[in-house]
Amino acid sequence: MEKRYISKEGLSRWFKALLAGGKRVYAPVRNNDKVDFKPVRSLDEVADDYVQTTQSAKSTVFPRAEVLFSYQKENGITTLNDFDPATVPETVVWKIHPCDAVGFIPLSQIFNEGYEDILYKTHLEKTTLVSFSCSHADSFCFCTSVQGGPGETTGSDIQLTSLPDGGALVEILTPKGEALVQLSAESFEAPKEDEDKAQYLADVPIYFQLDEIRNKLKDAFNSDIWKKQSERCLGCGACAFVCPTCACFDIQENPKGSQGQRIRCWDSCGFSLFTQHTSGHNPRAVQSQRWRQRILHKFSYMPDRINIFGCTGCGRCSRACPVDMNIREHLTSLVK
Amino acid sequence: MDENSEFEPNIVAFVCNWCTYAGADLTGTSRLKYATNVKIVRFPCTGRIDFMLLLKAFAGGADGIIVSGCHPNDCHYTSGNFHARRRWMALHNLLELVGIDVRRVRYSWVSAAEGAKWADLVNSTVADIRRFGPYTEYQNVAKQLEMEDSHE
Amino acid sequence: MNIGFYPGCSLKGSSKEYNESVLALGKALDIEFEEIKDWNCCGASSAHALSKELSLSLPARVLALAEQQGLKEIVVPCAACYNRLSTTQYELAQNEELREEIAKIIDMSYKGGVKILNVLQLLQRFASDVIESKVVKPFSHQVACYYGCLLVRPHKILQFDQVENPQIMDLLMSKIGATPIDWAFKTECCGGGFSVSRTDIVSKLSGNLLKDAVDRGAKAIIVACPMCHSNLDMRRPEINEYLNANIEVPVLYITQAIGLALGLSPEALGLERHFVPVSLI
Amino acid sequence: MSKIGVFICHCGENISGTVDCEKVATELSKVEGVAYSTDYKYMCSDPGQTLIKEAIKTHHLTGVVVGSCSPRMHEVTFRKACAEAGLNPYMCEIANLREHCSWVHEKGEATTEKAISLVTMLVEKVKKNKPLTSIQVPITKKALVIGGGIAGIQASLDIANCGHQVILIEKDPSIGGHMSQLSETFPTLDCSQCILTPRMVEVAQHPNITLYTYAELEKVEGSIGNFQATIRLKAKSVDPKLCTACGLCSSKCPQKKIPSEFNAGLGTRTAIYVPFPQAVPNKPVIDKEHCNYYQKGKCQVCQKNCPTGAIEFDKPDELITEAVGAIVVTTGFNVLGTDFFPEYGYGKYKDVITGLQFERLASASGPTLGEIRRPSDGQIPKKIVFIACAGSRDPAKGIPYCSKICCMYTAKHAMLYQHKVHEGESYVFYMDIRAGGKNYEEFVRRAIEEDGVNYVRGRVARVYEKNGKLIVKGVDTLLAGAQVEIEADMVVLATAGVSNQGAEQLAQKMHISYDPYKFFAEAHPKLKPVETNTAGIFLAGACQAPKDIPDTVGTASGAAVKVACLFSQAQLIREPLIAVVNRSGPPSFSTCVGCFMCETACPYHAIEREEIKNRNGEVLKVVAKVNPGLCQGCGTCVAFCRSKSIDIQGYSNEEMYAEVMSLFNN
Amino acid sequence: MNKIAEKAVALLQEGHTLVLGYEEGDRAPRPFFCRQAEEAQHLVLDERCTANLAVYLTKPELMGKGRVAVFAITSSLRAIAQLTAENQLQLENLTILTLTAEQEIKTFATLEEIRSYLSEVPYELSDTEKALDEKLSAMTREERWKYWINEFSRCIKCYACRAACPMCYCTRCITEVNRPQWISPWPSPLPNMEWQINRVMHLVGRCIGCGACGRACPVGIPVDYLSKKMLQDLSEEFGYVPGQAMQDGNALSTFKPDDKENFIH
Repeated sequence: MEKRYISKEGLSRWFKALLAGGKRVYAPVRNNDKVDFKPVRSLDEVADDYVQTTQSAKSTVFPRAEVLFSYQKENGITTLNDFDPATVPETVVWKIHPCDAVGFIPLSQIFNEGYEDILYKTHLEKTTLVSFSCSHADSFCFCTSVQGGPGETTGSDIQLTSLPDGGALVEILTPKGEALVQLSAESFEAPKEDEDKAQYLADVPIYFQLDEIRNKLKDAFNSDIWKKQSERCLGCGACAFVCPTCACFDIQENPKGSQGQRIRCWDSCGFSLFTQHTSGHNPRAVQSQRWRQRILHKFSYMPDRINIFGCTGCGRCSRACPVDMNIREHLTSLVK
Repeated sequence: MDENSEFEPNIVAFVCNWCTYAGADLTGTSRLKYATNVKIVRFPCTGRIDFMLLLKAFAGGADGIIVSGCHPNDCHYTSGNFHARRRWMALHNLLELVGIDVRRVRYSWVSAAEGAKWADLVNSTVADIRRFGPYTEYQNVAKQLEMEDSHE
Repeated sequence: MNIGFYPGCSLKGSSKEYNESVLALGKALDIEFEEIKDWNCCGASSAHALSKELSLSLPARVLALAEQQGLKEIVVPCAACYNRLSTTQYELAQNEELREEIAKIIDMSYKGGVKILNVLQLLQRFASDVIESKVVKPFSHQVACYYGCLLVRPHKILQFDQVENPQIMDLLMSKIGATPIDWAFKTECCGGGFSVSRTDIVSKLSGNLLKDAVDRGAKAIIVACPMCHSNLDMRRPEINEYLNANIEVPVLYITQAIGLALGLSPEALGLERHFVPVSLI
Repeated sequence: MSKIGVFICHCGENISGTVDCEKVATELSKVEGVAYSTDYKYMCSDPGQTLIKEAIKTHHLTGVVVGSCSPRMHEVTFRKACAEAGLNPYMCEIANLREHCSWVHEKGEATTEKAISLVTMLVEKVKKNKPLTSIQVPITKKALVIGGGIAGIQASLDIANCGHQVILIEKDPSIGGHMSQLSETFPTLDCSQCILTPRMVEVAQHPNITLYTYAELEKVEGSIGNFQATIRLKAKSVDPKLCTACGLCSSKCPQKKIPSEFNAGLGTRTAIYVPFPQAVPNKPVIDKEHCNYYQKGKCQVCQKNCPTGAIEFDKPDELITEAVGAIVVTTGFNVLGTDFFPEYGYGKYKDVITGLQFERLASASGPTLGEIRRPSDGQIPKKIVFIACAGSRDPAKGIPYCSKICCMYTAKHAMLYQHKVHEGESYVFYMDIRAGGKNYEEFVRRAIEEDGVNYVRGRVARVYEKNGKLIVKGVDTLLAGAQVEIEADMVVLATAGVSNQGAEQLAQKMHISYDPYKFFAEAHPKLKPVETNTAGIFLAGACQAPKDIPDTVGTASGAAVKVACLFSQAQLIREPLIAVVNRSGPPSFSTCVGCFMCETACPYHAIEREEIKNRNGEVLKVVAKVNPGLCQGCGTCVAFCRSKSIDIQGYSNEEMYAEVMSLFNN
Repeated sequence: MNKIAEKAVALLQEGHTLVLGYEEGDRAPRPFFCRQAEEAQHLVLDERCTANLAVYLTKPELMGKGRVAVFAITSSLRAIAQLTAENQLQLENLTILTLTAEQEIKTFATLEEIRSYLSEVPYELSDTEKALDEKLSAMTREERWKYWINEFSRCIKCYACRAACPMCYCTRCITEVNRPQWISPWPSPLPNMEWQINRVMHLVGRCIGCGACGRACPVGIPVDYLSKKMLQDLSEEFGYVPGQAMQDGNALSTFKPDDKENFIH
């Protein structure tokens, strides 16, 4: 891992270089009181002083809706147009937080477990993650309780730590990252002596021990805590859709006469229809069961099956919840 | 808009079986001529016409829509058209709110005896829509899976 | 209790006694009147025959003034004024354009917030329940309650009493000990505005109703309209000539009759101003 | 996988003249799911229909689209043809290539293109069509007729004579209604009772008619073919089986001063009474309001005097329930509304009377035995004034409509008066003379020309009494609005015809609609004059609006025919194009959430509430259910249902969606 | 112990199995299901409480069979009135309480009481809504279209607006109907708009204007504006006032023969 320093000017020079390279650059953009990742054309579009984007950056590799293939039928002959990797543009995700970057690890595990998902794979390969370490956090953040932290570098290709002078401390973490740096090598200088990024990081308290939670959950399936916790849950999909690791999707048809598309779009285990059978029977008939599924899947099933946790402590679900279902609070209460 | 003078709008008409459909039949038996752009979909009553069908027609590529049924108090089912009128009132207001081009939806009452009125309705609607041009504004958005980023 | 007061021209001239009796009675029943400042003629009996705008503008200004002076209710003793003001009130309420047009003409806007009362409504409101207790000299005569046209017609606009068979005056009179006769001319026309121009018509119309009243034993005619009064009172010679009879039945404003019953002096009620002497006292 | 057959008709030259039918057929053969496509000169002809039938068999078609004339023309024909070939008729749709295409467009590409899409639309729809079977509702072949006036009598007899059972209920002690009160009838001047009473007797004796007098409708449940009517039999206090109608009870009854309804208040009756001599049934009832025993607890004179001991006091009303298949409402009207005109002095002056009262005066069975004598002093009026439109056609007085019968009966009254009082003078104040009807105008002319009735066109301002005379002040608009004053001995008001008391409540009991004046509303003012919006309930007579006798009898027979038609079928067969609420297994049973807004939207009260219970009978859910007998298939509920739980067969969401979207497939 | 808590304890002792109220949350008070007396001290009720608790009353699995008491804020009362009119609530199993302007706990015995109480509290748009209203009505039609499509393009189809709405109690939403698929399930700009148009149309004459949908939207689309604006524009036409539900149907299931038709040619 190489360290560099980049000045304020250097940053904007480098950013221009990224765009000049024809890359699609996603960065946090403000819209009223919400900040979210959008394609940007210049550095000044990028939002400042916010704690967290409403949604994670996962849509850059796992779009909300994507065509798997399209078809048309003429005089009895059907022609199929499969997904074409060439159509996926080189992408840079700028100013992603560590808790977001690390989310790509579980995502990749899910999409590649047993079968390699071409679409996901292509997107990821063509995406470079430039993370910024967190200088501030809020009460919803709990990355430190789930093996992460404000300076966590896992998942990132490059991590920047903003410095008071407007420049940044640069950690080049992967060849992808290196390649990105090469687009404007001259902008990077040697880092100052014993520059320690820790001093610039936000302080995120540890609320619980992850293993405790996991053990607790082993035989919690029939516990009535789920009922209690989920009572006020409205069963919307907000938590799942803003989550960096939620990967549930639905496959839908978009027919138009003798032609059409097959589309993959986001889905949520919070929806009552998610497990509904054609017969009308629903194994997860009530919200408490769906809430249980959400917690168990992230903190028990995933570690059991693909030995990774399904939560990065970004706190988005809690922020997005209309009725304030605070996941950190609920997890803590499990072990209290 | 002159460049649209050649443009042939795609218009769908939602009509009730008892008044307007019969009225259009009369237009035929009276051999009155009108533009070919309008295709009629027959419903038992205007009360049956689902507002979603209007939206779907636009999404599908319609440039204009005609909705027509029995005059007030003439409804074969006594009050279907009254219910429809309320529904349209609300829909009209809402479409206006979200900026859908309501000029492209033409509501009318055409009785079974008003063959000529039907011909006029069709012709004037076609003329209007020709003037407005194709409803690309809507159709483009309909094609998008993701919002194309606008950076003007 | 403070209530707006629109005398109108008649009460300041030909029927002073009406004005006097209204005010006197007001005092006796402690109703405080506040005369509308700078009021003008309502245009009755002629304006509406000449120009619609004029016939509406004149009353509109009066109403606007009342509204400006913060009056919620005004009493209009003259039936003709009452009729014109109410009509204007109605017309303006119906038609916004008209409202604006008139507002331009009178250069004042009227929101329509003033309630218009005729004398009977006033008495019904403030007198009917106290009156009996206050009677000192019961007015124990057979009387013909004569409403005329302007007080009750058009019903669509005035919405006052039963249009063809009004009762309120009869009711008030019986409260002061009088016996209202049952007769057919309650709401017949007296000749109204023709008082000066076509006396012949007046004497015929007024004559017929006067005769019927007398035939049915009326000892007094009770009115609530200056025009009816002057026709029945001032035109008595012509009437008698037409009927070729000598009818001497007096004509009293209801305010005068009640005034008498409440013990007010004939002078205070202006009774001496009548042409036909009021012999009942 | 659907196999659709497409059949394009040339209609001789009518379609092929401007539409390239061959091209339409070939283009359609390319459409997904079309198994067979052809064109032919005359599809509706025998060979044409055979062509379709053959194709259905040989190509195992699952659906058929015929591109021809308007479905309003031949839909039935082609659906029948399909049925004969074993294809469900509702799998056949018609594309309107003639009225909606070839006849309204010039020859050319565009026209053919339109024809192609018109047919394609129906192909897409038919793919989604579901086979439907017509609905069959069992019918109880027994009718309920409510109201025993001439309308009810006529309807009952007609239905009964068709061989069906009839239950006739009448709220009064006798049938006969207003007609029994009339003297002579216009325009023929034949005696009302002479023509009515035989019918009344016929009703009483008819084997198919069950007559309940002094009875009222309590409630109605069910729907066309199967109503449950609960009828209240008011206690008569007289056992009709024992009573011999000797009349002793009435003669002994101490209560003698009760104004007689039959004589419109001009005569009196006793508390135990037979309303009129020709009453059917001719048995007395006790009017509890006026009976000393019921009011004061003692008397019972009638009981003491009754030779057969038929008097039965304190017997409660009886409730019976009858199953009927159809209901005819003939509750008639009323003549009231004298209070509109206080200035006419009705009630104040004895000799100001209503038209109905005059009928009684002129009637041989009336209080004066047919002599015209004024109520006040029994004198024969020398001068009589009739005031027409005393309440009608006058919005200011509450009733804007024309009561229709007044012009005629007023002319009749004047005529009768002139016939009975030769030296008499009669005046009629009128607005217009409305004498539309067979021999009506002639009748009025006769009154004027032969009998010298004075017709004054103008309204009456006031009637007042002066030394024994009624002064009628009015205007004669034909004399330049001159004021006229007539010193009359009697004044007759042609008061407005108004709906019967309780009409509103009755309508609500039966879920039939009524107009602002509480007259019952027809299903269609022109084309369904005796039907109501509630299938199986029919109207006749003056309960719809004031009617004269011929009109009343006409509608009565009309309603009777409707009932007879209904009863002529073994079962009620209805097109299956009606709404249905979806059903599924537990736990949801239906996606309907039971907001029942559809119930309020339905013009036919066809939406019912179904309770879904578990084994222990606990209600799990209440969901909507469509009564197939009542639903007329307008589909208003369908467009209205938020969860799309209610759908209409033949125009289902899927079908209409497919039809519309087919326009935008390429 | 505050008086809300005291009341709750009393209610539970009276045999209520659940008291529905609010407890302190991370940002503002949040819904709280109080089933034991010892939990009662968590209950709060003040102007910070905005969530519409009526949304829970139509969920049998939460309400259970027992008697339920609910501390209702004004908007919840409006919802309760409307839900009752739509046959979704049996008031006899419900105890409805509110905190009056005088900070008194008021218990409602009948729907009529609720309606008359509500008739005292007029409904109107908030200032922020008025601001948005002005902003939008200043726009041209094309600008409005751009504005809304841009807003809806951010929608992620999480259906929080639906979930939070007390009037969206359908067990199968039209978005879950797939024969035909009225509304595409994926979150694309147009289907998103179609969904909102549906939602608002379905709320005509029913929306009680609580704004729950708007508050629930995680991406901050002002969806509540649409239904509230409709409420405003049509209430006079349809004679509908939030909380004063028509007893014989709703704005779209009823009609006036003389409804305005100036938009019909």
